[in-house]
Amino acid sequence: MPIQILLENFSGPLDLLLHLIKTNEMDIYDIRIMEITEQYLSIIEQMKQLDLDVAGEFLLMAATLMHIKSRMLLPSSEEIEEEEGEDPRAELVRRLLEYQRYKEAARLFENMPQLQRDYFTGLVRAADYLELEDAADEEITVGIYQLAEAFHQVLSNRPKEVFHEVVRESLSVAQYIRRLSARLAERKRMAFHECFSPEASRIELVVTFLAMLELVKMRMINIEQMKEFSEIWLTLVVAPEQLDQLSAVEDALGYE
Amino acid sequence: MNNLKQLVEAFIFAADGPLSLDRLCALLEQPRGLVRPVVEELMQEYQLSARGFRLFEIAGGYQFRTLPDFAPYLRRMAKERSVKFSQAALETLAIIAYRQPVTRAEIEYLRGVDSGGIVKSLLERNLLRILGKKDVPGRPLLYGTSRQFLEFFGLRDLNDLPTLKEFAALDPELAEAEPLAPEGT
Amino acid sequence: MNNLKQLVEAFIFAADGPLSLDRLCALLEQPRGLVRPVVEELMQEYQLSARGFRLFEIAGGYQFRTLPDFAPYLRRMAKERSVKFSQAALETLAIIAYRQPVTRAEIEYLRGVDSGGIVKSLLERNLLRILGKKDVPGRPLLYGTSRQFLEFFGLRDLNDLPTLKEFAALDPELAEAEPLAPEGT
Repeated sequence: MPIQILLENFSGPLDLLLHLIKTNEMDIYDIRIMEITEQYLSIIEQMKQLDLDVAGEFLLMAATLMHIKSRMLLPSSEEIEEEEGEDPRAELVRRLLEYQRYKEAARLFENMPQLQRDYFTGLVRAADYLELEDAADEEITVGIYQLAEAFHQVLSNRPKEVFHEVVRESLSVAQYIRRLSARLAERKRMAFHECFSPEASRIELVVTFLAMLELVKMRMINIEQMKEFSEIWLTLVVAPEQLDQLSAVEDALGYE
Repeated sequence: MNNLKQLVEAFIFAADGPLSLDRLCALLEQPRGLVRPVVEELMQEYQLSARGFRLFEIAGGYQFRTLPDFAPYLRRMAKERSVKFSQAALETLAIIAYRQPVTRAEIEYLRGVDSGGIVKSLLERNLLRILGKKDVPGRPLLYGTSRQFLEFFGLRDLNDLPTLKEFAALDPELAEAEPLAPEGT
Repeated sequence: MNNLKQLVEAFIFAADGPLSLDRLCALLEQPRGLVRPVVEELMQEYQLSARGFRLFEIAGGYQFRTLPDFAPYLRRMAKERSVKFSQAALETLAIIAYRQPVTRAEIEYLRGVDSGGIVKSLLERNLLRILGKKDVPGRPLLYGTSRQFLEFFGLRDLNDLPTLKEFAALDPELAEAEPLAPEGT
């Protein structure tokens, strides 16, 4: 019997399972796991045949069901019973019951009277006529989320020239070239990601990267990668003593 | 003392949200013992008289609101359509309301699906707040409901939430994690 | 007909400004001849009873307002409404919270506008404190957040401030946002 079901009508795999249990008139504490698994899989299969996206969560549940099924098929020798103790379905049942509870709560919430839908209240009425100085300035109720969000906004609206300015002021590329080449002289070979300290600010990251490029340009280091997306390695290609020449070229870099 | 009742009524009326008894006392410079009976008398008066709005006790304070019975008419006037919650949003809100403080991972375990986007939009609507971080590796954020959540649903406090049907938990561990009386406000 | 009076009262109460008779009639789908006497009856009722607010005819419409006698008290409440923030104040506070210790110049650099007035008002609200002076020419003051700031936001300490990464993780679109943790403590 073909079951006409659209996954998007379900808020998740637990919702779908509950639906199947209900339509099959099963006892939630004693799910007929073979039947349910079969139906669940056929729904997923149908979706795939219709070329519809099946969210990963639904596939994960399919795997869980098959796993439970396989455990149910094991001969139930008493030893195993004692060892494993729990019915293989127990965790799923628990999750279903718990989920069912919140699904029910969601329905209650939907029906609870809501502000601006069932209750109305005149908003900020005093400001209308008490001639408040700041009535025009729209104010917001804040929590930590709003605070963090505001900081995020500031950062994304940050003036573009920030890099140049700070680079010139406090972090010289020349300085980073020296630092990077000194570390390379010590280690001969370094992974790309090791060059960037995890605490570095975005500006430091940019300057470190610029320093790296300068070293490549001066043919002091070599950059190699074995295959796409694998680690990039930096190798010093000159004798460490030659690094002393660096200070001579520094002025020519134009970073100051 | 009739004047005090009028003033209490004016304050509650003009406030931009539920006005708590403490705040009311501070504004009036009067003790609770004097103010509380006045508020209660007012509530009773509104309850008994057939007015278009009533005095409700909400989110730890007092506020005038229209009766839900009139909502179908009043909705005609509302400029913005109230946003309807999706099933997923209501489920998430319910889990957070009953289980707070709760982490995103816990919500997702209970729902069986990724819930990050929904949590974010509930945070943006001010219905949630961050209660701190959980003392487990990674220190994930703990979510709970906000005062606006109470205002939105017209609840006095979290104890006003409808009681959920109990179920026989199979796992004693889970049963222990059940203190459904949510903490704080 | 009592129901109509309640409904008229509810409409006027819930409107966000004076409600004209025409609009009221349209909303109620009732003729002026029926609605006008009801409004007048309501006005009379409020006039006669000693309430904290009354129904006034204003700017071609009807509106509930508190009695002018109460204005001095109500202004007191309006002044205290300052648990809320303007966007500018919030931005400034956020910069200080995440970047402390920070100078005024650094705040202004990030915001791109003068922030002296806002810093001053945040100081007055006890949300900030001065941490010392920066060792640079001019020795500008260094600002940080205060204990009251933590209390206000319900944080145990500054480590409780969520990192931006945690919010970015809620929203796949933001996942690439800068993972900026609060610097120092």
